[in-house]
Amino acid sequence: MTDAKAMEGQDFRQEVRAWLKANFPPSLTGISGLVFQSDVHAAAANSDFQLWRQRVQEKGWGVPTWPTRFGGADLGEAQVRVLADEMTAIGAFNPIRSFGTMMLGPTLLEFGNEAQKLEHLPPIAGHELRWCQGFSEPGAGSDLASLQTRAVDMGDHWLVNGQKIWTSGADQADWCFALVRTDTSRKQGGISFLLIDMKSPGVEARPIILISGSTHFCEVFFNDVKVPKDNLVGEVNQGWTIAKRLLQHERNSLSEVKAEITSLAPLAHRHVGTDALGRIDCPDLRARMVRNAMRHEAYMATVRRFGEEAKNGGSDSAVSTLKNLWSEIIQQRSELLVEILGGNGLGWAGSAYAADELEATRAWLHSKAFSIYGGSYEVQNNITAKRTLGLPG
Amino acid sequence: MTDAKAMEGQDFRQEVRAWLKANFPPSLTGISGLVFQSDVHAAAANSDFQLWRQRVQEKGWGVPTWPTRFGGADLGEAQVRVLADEMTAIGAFNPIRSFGTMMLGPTLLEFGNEAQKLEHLPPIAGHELRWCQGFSEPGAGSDLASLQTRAVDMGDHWLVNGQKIWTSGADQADWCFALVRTDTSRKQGGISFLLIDMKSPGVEARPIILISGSTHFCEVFFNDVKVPKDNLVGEVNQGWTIAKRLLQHERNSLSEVKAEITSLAPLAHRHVGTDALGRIDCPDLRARMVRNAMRHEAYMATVRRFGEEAKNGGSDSAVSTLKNLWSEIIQQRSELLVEILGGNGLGWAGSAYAADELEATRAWLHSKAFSIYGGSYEVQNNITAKRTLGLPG
Amino acid sequence: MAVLNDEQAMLKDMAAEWVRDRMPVTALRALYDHGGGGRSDSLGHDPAAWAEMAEMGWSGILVPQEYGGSDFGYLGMGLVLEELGRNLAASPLLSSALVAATALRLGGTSDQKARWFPAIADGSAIGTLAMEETSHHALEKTALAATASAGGWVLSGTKRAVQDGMIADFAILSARTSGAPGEREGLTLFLIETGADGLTREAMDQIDARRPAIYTLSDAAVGADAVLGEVGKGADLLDAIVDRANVGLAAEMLGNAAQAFETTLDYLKTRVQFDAIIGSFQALQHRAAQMFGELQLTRSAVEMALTAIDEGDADIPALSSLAKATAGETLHLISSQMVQLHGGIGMTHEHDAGLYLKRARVAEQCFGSTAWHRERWARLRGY
Amino acid sequence: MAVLNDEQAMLKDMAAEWVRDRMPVTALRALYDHGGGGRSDSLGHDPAAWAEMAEMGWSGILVPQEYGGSDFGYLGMGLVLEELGRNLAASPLLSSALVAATALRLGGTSDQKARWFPAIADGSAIGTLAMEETSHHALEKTALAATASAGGWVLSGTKRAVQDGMIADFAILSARTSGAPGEREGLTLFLIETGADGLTREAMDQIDARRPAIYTLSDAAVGADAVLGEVGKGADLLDAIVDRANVGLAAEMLGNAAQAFETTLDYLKTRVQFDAIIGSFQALQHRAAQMFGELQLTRSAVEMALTAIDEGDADIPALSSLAKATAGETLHLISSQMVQLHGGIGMTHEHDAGLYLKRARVAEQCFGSTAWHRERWARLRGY
Repeated sequence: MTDAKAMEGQDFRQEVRAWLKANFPPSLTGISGLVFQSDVHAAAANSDFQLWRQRVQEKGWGVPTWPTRFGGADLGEAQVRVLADEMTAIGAFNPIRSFGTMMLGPTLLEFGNEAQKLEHLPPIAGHELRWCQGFSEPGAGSDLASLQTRAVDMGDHWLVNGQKIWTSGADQADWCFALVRTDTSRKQGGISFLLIDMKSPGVEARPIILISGSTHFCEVFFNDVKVPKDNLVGEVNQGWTIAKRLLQHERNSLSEVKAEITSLAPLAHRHVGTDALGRIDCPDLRARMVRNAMRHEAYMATVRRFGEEAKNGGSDSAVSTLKNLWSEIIQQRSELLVEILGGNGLGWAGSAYAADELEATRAWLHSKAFSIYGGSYEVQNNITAKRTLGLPG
Repeated sequence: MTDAKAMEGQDFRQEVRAWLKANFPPSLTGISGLVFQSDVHAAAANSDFQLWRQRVQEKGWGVPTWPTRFGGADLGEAQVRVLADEMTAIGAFNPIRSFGTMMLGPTLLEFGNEAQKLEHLPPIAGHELRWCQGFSEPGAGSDLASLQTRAVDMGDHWLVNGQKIWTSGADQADWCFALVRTDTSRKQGGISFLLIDMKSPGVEARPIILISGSTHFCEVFFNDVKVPKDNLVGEVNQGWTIAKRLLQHERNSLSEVKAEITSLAPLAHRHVGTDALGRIDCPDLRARMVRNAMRHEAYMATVRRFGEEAKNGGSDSAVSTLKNLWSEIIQQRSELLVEILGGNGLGWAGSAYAADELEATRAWLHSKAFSIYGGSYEVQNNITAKRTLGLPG
Repeated sequence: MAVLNDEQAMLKDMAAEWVRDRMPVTALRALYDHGGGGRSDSLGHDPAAWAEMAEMGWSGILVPQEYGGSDFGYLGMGLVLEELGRNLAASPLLSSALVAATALRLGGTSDQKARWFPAIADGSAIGTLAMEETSHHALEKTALAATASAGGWVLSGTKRAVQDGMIADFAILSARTSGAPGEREGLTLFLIETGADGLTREAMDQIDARRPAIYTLSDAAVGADAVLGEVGKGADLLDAIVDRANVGLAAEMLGNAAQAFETTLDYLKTRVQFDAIIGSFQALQHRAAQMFGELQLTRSAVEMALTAIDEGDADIPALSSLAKATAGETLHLISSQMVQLHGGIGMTHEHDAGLYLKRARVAEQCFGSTAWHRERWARLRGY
Repeated sequence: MAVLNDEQAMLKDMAAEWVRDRMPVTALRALYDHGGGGRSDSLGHDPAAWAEMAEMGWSGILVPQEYGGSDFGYLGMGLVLEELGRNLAASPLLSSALVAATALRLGGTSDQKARWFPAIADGSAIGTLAMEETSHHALEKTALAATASAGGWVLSGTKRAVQDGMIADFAILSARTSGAPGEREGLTLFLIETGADGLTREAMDQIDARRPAIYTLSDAAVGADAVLGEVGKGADLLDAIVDRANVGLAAEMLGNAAQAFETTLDYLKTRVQFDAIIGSFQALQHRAAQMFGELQLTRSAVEMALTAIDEGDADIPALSSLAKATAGETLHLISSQMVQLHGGIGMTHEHDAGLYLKRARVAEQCFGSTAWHRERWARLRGY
């Protein structure tokens, strides 16, 4: 970086710092933005969050790299890093983060036409409309190329029939970006990328009850749904290419989760006890906790390292590797947490269990999805083997 | 079992017990027969062993199920069990056990003609001639069907050319049972089973130095070796069928190893120390030792269970599963033993290390072969998946 | 399978058939509410099914013949528990017919036996063990106080996670008659009826839809004849009971794991992705082979321990911990892989995988976790 | 890879090129005899290669510039060690230029620095650390006695596994000036020349063809100026030296593991069995993917620790143990799989796999085993 550029960076840092100081509501300090992202009611109920979101939106800093005409701030990568650093430093978070900003937005910027961008990007940047992702189908979990949902060209519109599954938040979403089959004679080459208004007649979203009790995921049924021709992104049958790019954004965002490591040791001392040498009083559990925690620490260093390398032009070819390390480490950690709680970690509800115990149990059950969604553990290993390591077949 | 049969069993048990008492040299008590089996010099040097072998040979009890005309004793399965039980009870062992008795013998009994049986079985039963197994080739480790050693029909003899590898004790063997290609147009269907005199002109055995320093395995070269037509076992191109049966015998004998479990705990207490609570003073090492020892105990129970079930007509379909459990548990144990010895477990030779330390190091290096020979870990898993579990492909 | 005699083989076949016909996994599902918790009105089992089990004589397998049982032995009981475990059948068989019956066998007075054995055998009474006070198995941490009184003892304190606690008619309860929490000395076992004055119970809504209970005792009085074994020396007796409880539970876990594996294997043989049956993918084949191997170790460890109990082997403590820990590790692996290999559908409450996963963790933890039993085995074996 | 500055990148490239050209694995093989042991006349390294390394300035990377070094930092040293590790290059770089230099940096007197730093930097003298007395790393077990005398100290006792001990010119040696074995208090570090009267050494024939030594001291006298740091307070200084030694060794192990992995990956891409390139088998693909993941964790842990040392981070002890334990586990896995995936040929002395396996276990054990460092990390992090 030249000195002049560094100076610019310094100036921008001062500006960000001052703005945050003036605008970030202190009541939100240290809260994870995910809380509001995944719970529309919590978001609506918190006036400080509403205020914070509005201020960030006006500044364009929820989607800082987007052009200003789409609701962004047209910042460069270096400035975005400064912004993120400064937010982290004071315990602030991006209140605009959503499926729309993380996945659809970048995709539309790359493949959408100007009209689509103007119609859809500003409401995403303003967090006014919620999007869901209609990719998976009952018969095609990790194998997207087999999808069956049909979109037939009816001249002035597409007629969509079929079923999606594992659609996050579909019951609360305004729009859906979906993969549909527009040519049955080809596999990957017969798929298109369509934007569907969830209020269209014939669309129905039914929540799925997961083993954790969560109803965040839905089945979505399309029965003779009419979709305007303009809602096709890119070319007909170009959907596979677009989806692959979009899934890259998804994988990036999944592996980017940078939660701080909270040591499980104090909890174990409390629940399991301490031996005469000051150790957690269950050697086998302790040994597994230690190994998991060491891997976790090395994993966090890996995320930081990849981040540094990416800033310096490194490749992101190891995203699948990172995701599998992450899911394995976090799933193990969730298991350990429940094991530390012992009998108290096995409750579903009710006064016999403390609230944080019940939360740990649900989180453990939910964690089983980490190695399934966003490309299963097995698919990620296939990708690492073939794409990163160059193994044949 | 009926009462009459049980009585017979009792009578036989008394006979065996009396004979062993009169004939087993007390100096050999508790010694593993493997010592003499794998070291021809040790066997020749021990006069008690020579005596014991001669006595067992005369009795036909080295190959107890074989017909008496081939040097056996024509015993039934129940009697063989009694014999084994009684030997174990007094720390005796079968001094005739060899590649010949365990693998070639049963194969010849099933596929050989009367002349072959009469020629080859008695010297095996008498432990007069040593056999080696010529199956693997440099380009076909676990993939026997790809073997290239050619045997061409020259009218009055076979002309053999090619190379074998991983041939145990070939440099000390008198004969070799080998798989040779007699038809190049078919794969499995073009292989025959041939008995080759190692003293034939054109045969050369070269020991391979393993990472453990062992020279037990050899490369064997066949250069225009003439083999009599009578030395073909079974039909031409039937070799694959015969070899599969023989490998079953090999797998059975590999998974039958019933070494007693010697706890590594006392050694760890000595080398690593003991903490204030009386535990091995290295929690992570201890946790891994405990898990390995528990698996070992469960494995030994599994070997006994399969033995019981086999006696009662159970199938041997899980031999591949057993072999992988065994190799994993024993390899881990070997690693743990070296780890317990610490810096003292890393010597190759010389006075800086104790003899038992050096032995542990060599045994650890040797153990790496357990998951390679007799069908690799990967091949055994394929067999379990397809044959035992019925998975497709 | 262990080599069974004719009667054992017949018992096993009968249990397998009954479980298949009468207790499919949907029977367990009836105990769950729509959202995945236990139904608010649930007893944690199906009384009608329990009555059938008693009718078939299973509740009397460990009751001596003079008290109306069959004294058929722990291996026999293990065979039934394994079959029940296959379909996650919820019943008080383990709590009452194994654990409570064992307590009476090992420590009951003749009066206690005469009163309760016949009722255990015919299923008319359900017994259980009230032992844990903290989140982890640790009998020495017992704080529940038993104070000597004129006519016997007065009990005060709390027990958690009493298995089948809401339906039990009586409990074998550990209490401290001397010493302080943390000491093995000073424990005493009592037989207390759950209807006793001063005993209140609260159901726990557990992930596996069973209904363990919290027992709160406030000056609950029992007679001097309520004691099992020797006053103040209850720890060894309790260990002996828990050893047998663990082997029975391990047999059930073996059944859980075996069925979870077979269900998953069936799925691998039918599910198509990437134009192939997923069971043809080598990575999944090898994982299946590995799980099959772990199942073999588990069956051996469980059957060895069951047999050791029937034979009065001195090594029962170590063999019990070996069985429980081995079953725990295997079930942990297989139940997790059952979810993983079923993919998204395995994550739904509608699918059985989650039910196996939830029951697995409860069983792993009950009567001492896998880690706890590894440590116990290690101490017993001198590590 | 960590983000390097231009000079670091240049150093790394230079090291990579030199190792590739000058130190192929066959260079190590020259230290072995035909049967797999160390050659009887071996020094455990190649003096000519060492001279070249010194010529390139690597031996002075941690020597302050005023003493003729480049003071280039631990990350720089780690880059070179990683490249050397790739081909199992045997040299005293770690022992002398990292460990002995670190001891002088952290505890040396100005006289000691003036005497030895220049010689370390130009390669004319080789230093090492003489610390272990038992089969396991345990500085508190030090029994070697240092008795105060008129002119200084008299040393008696034995040190085992002194790395590069046969070629070292001087050693940093831990001795007990007070207290009893088992105590951390009472240790003192001395700098002793290996030619000193009363010091005899014996080579150890180690599986990795290095030549560590046993040092026997019988009333070996050193001056009062031989002490590093404070008399009786040597434990903390020694820990600090060993922390840095472990990170350097972990960097070398990262190189071992990275190359073992790449060599194995190449084999998977070329070896044909069952009519297919074996690298097309999914079970092997997934194993390769997993090993690649472990390598990522290892690189991160190693580079984080190297950087922490350069930055004087207070967390160096935990980060050092994290690096060593992570590298140890990864190298253990990959070196074992290197043999396994090469099949029979990997079992032969003729193939490189066994050389990586043997070096791996020595490195895993040296300066504290993986298990030892896990425990240390656990204590430091409050487990």
